[in-house]
Amino acid sequence: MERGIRPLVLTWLALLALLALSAATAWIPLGWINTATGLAVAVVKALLVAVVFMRLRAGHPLLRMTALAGLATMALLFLLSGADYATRTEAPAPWQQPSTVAPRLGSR
Amino acid sequence: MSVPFHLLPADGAQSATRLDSLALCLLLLTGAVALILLVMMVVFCVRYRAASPANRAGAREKDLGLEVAWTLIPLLLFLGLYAWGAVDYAALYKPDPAATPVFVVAKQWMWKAEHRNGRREVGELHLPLGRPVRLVLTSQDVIHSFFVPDFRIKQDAVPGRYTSIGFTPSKAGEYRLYCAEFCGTEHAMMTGKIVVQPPSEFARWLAEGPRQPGMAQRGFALFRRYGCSGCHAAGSSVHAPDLTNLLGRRVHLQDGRELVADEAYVRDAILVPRKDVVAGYEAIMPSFAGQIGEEDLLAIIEYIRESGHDERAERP
Amino acid sequence: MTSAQSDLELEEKGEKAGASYLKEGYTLRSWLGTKDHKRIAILYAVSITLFFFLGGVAAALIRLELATPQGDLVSADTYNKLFTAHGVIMVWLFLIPSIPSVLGNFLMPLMIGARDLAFPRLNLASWYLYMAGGAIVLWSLLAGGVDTGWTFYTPFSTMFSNSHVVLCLVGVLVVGFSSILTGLNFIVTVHTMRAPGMGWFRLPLFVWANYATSLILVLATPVLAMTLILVAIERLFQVGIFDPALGGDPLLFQHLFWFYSHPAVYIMVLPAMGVASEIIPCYARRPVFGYRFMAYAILAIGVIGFLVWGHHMFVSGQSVYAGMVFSLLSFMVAVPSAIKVFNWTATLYKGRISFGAPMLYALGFVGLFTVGGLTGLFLAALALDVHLSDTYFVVAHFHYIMVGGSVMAYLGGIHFWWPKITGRMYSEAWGRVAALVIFAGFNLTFFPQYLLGYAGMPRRYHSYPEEFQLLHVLSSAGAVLLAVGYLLPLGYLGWSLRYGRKAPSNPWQATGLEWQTASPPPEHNFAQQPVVVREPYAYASK
Amino acid sequence: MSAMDTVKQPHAEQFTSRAQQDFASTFGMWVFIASELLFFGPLLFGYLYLRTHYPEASAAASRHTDFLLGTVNTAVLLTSSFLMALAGHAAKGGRRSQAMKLLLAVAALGTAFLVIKGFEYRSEYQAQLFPGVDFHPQHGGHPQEQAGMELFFILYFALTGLHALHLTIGIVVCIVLAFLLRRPAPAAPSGEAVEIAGLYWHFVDLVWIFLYPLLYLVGRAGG
Ligand code: HEA
Ligand code: HEA
Ligand code: HEC
Ligand code: CUA
Ligand SMILES: [Cu+2]
Repeated sequence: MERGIRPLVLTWLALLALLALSAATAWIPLGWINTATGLAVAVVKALLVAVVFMRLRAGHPLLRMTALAGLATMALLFLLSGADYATRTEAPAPWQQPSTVAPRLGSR
Repeated sequence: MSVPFHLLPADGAQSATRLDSLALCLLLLTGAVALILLVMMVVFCVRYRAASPANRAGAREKDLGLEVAWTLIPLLLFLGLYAWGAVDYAALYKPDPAATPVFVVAKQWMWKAEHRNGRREVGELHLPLGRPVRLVLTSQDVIHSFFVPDFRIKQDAVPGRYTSIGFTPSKAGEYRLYCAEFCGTEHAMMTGKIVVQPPSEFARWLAEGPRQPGMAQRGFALFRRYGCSGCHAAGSSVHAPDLTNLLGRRVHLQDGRELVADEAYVRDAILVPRKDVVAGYEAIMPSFAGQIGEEDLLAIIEYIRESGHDERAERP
Repeated sequence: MTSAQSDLELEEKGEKAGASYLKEGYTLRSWLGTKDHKRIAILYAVSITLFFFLGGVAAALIRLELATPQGDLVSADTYNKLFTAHGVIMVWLFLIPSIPSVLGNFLMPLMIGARDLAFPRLNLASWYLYMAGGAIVLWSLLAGGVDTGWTFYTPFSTMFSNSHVVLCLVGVLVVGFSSILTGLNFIVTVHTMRAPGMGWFRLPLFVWANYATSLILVLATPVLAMTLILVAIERLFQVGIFDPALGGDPLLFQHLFWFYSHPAVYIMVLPAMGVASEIIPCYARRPVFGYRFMAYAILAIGVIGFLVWGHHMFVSGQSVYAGMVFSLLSFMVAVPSAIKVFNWTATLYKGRISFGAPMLYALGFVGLFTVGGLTGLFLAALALDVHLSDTYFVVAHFHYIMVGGSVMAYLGGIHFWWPKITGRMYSEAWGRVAALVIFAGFNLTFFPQYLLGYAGMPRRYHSYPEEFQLLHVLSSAGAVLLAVGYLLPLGYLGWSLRYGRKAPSNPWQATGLEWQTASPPPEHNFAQQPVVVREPYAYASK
Repeated sequence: MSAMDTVKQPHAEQFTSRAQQDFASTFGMWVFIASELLFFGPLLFGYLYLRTHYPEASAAASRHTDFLLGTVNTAVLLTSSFLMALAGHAAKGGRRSQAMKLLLAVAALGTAFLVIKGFEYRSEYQAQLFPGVDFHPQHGGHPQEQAGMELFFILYFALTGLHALHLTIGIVVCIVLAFLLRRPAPAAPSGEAVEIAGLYWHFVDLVWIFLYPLLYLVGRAGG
């Protein structure tokens, strides 16, 4: 195997192994930990793809900063909107009876 | 005919005065800053106009000390303003146990209100002078906003949930009520009148008018009709908690949480019973979501509240 | 080197560099198919001017209706459609693309010494997207209009409005993609195509401002796009995550909408700050005071601007704690704005100030932005916003910044770079008169609205109680003056195109790279690759 | 970024060197990817809203998705990404015909993914899982739970649909690139172009990597 290809092949194998791992753990009843492991595995997989396939490790630092900027902005959306949901005492009113929602056909 | 004209809204509620002082303070501060800036700009523009022979020696391109100063000083002032605004804001939303709840339901394009004894009104709201009031708002269709400039309060009425805001009317009289969130064609016509009366007059007003069964009374009837009493009545064979005196009581939940039962909790208990299961009971209570209308729900809650206030209240 | 001397040299170089970009071709095709950033800027200039006057006509009708308390001129429905059209056109079709797409497009490559933007074809594509989006929005208006307000709040927009919401959304969406592509182009250009010697801290502040704006365009606009798609889905198929009747949450929409739309207000003001930072040093003959602080402040506004969107939701039923966080952050974002205002003022100190039309516009911008910004503090103070939210106080606040601030700065920029763009000098006297008329008309229109708002006049009202009439009449009168003020430049700038004096390459003795090439510049901007050896704003007040 | 003219290759006239152009293009693609990421933001935040407000309903709904096909598809996509990386590697090394074949293989895997996804959509439609069109899952609970399930499926279709749209674009890009690679040397796309297309492809893969646990694995273990 050519030297440049080795890391690519290894990454691919690792990705498939991680896929098997997350598919398998999903069937073990662990409560919220299921979602957490699923996401953790996804993060590892994503890092592998980004770092090896997308050459982030070898690439210019600017590229890493760009990727981070995207992630950071997303994190802001989740954090601050989440802060509202986490601290809101929502008093749900009864659901609207379907009859109060007049059927509309959208824009003509 | 003289054109009515006021520059400032009247002070119709206790919080209004506080709020005006915040506004005044901000006005003075920002006014002073704006004025200083304006004066400096004008002075510089005149003194250093191209034709002026003024001395320009020693002009600097930067001055770290100065710049840090005019970064930090506004920052500190801002923190103060922030704190003031935040404290007053929190006060509007802190539930006051002594406050009289008034239920307001908005719909395109009118305001409906219901008092605790069941007296209802449309497009008007009567309130007692000097008593803390807590509005509980919801909407049947789109978002509306309950706005009384003379009280300096505004709160959106959001469909699907309750929002609330508290205040204390401080002056008898009539005030304008507006809808402040755009809600469709007649948004501008969705106005109303707030009538603040001395408590005795208000009590008289409450008592007269179209007599409907009191809210709690109606709630009691509904409590039977929806079959709640089947499980929750004292003599029921189903193992379900006693609801007497529930509001304000500390409740222990199955998952270990502990909370104080308020309206929100009771609503949840009725609509999404599986969300907060009471410790020691099975989650067998069916959800009544989509079955109990929103006014009925308020009535049932009122009934549960009353049953606590008054032990003589009819017990199922 | 002294500027006079360099002028001469450069004049010659410019001649050698070839014909001006305006003479590249005269056919319609040579314009509509151009990849030259300067020509694309002209395309944008023409189209946004069109949209500005369209939005202005809607504003004129609004003011006319509000001259009397009764809703007598137009029906309530029409009124609602008018202010929606006004808001949508002014925000998405005029102000967001105004400075970045016109002046930014024209000047960014010139200012950093590049031959063009990094992706010229993409640049043209974004103009086409912009026009397509604009056309769709116009179509939705012609088909009968939209009555949701520019904010498209759910569930009104998804379930209750009977107007052409989806069409309008699609138009805004398409314009959004145009913004994203423009932003992407600017970011890549600034990072990769600076001339030798053009370090980050030698960039003109205008470039910094457009760079920060581009970050917002690229990172915030897609959120709006997806949100609008979700609204369209909900409206068309009656399924979705915003309507409580379907199990959704209307506040979710508000969060997502303002996640874009608050940063968007900085899209509208940052480039204006950039323009002011070019004009003021030039007319004060002084380097801009505290250059580095100014650059950092621009970035800070761009970044902190992402954290404050919840201040539009203080009375919406958002959690009280979230409200407090957003309020605190809103005050924080005012700090870098304060730095900018103070530094502009300090730039005047010990200058050698002359008052050409661009300078009048720039000073107007600083003053009106300050007033608008300071009243933003009233809105950010939680308890006060409970009273002021959704009243004319808010309307006055944002018009002070967007019209008094950004539009003033845009006009200032147009005057300042007019010689560079067109190769002609405009009439200085007329320019000054227009600036003063606009300033006066503007204040007369919008200052009364602060009073109206504090007195309790809600916004988006088609009719109102009589006690507000006096102030409304003042405001409407101001709008007439303002309209005259906006029509003036159309006249004398148009006139100068044909009869104006020929412009030298550097009529204001300014220091930016863009002044070192011919007016108007040749196709690829510079005869030879410029090398930067000076700090920015190397003015000496001699 | 200038004066790095190591390789004398033609470059577009706005640039001063090929290296500058290549870097600008790569960087441009990354900025685009960052922007694309935010495009998914509202949907993902909507998903968080769903999971926190309707935990059981979303688990119940997730159990209605096709675990097997979803997993197979993930493997298909991961493999396609691997081949894409190989293609970029080959193109950079100047092995153009190899790169061309790999690109076609990537496109084929992408198409396979879409076909499988199509089957999934069909059976979901038949199982009355399509929101808005008589949504009626089997073993759906009480009305409120049904509403939560419907929300889940809105997000499911929106997320996977958006992903499929991106994938389709990616497939077209691969095929076009493969064709262009057949042209003789100077006119053919550079290795960098293949790598840049690869960035896009990998991004589409990245999105799926997260969609897989979020949409297919929730609540598998019980409920
Ligand atoms: C270009 C547009 C623009 C800009 C730059 C801003 C800037 C700011 N805005 Fe504004 N805003 C809008 C456009 C803009 N806004 C629009 C369009 C709306 C309404 C949307 C709608 O509902 O339709 C709105 C609404 C709006 C609201 C919601 C009102 C409501 O609906 O309830 C709030 C609340 O906090 C707010 C606050 C602020 C603040 C704190 C700033 C700050 O960034 C301002 C900072 C600047 C300064 C503060 C001035 C300079 C500083 C000094 C001179 C310092 C010295 C001062 C002291 C020491 C006191 N804005
Ligand atoms: C860049 C943004 C921008 C700009 C430039 C303007 C410009 C103007 N706006 Fe606008 N405005 C908004 C953005 C903007 N606005 C937004 C976002 C809203 C909120 C919408 C919503 O609630 O959804 C709003 C809402 C809004 C309202 C509140 C409506 C309501 O809540 O009921 C009003 C009312 O006075 C108003 C007035 C004006 C006026 C008088 C101008 C003037 O500056 C315009 C001057 C220009 C002209 C007048 C055109 C030129 C002249 C002619 C074409 C000749 C004919 C004219 C006459 C005969 C008078 N605007
Ligand atoms: C099938 C029997 C049943 C019916 C019918 C029923 N409930 Fe319940 N309810 C229960 C049980 C069991 C619990 C305790 C477990 C839980 O919290 O879910 C409960 C809990 C509650 C609580 C929370 C009590 C606490 O102490 O915190 C409230 C409030 C309540 N029910 C109100 C109602 C109302 C109002 C109705 C009628 C509209 C109703 N219930 C109908 C069985 C029932
Ligand atoms: Cu109700 Cu506006
Ligand atoms: Cu804002």
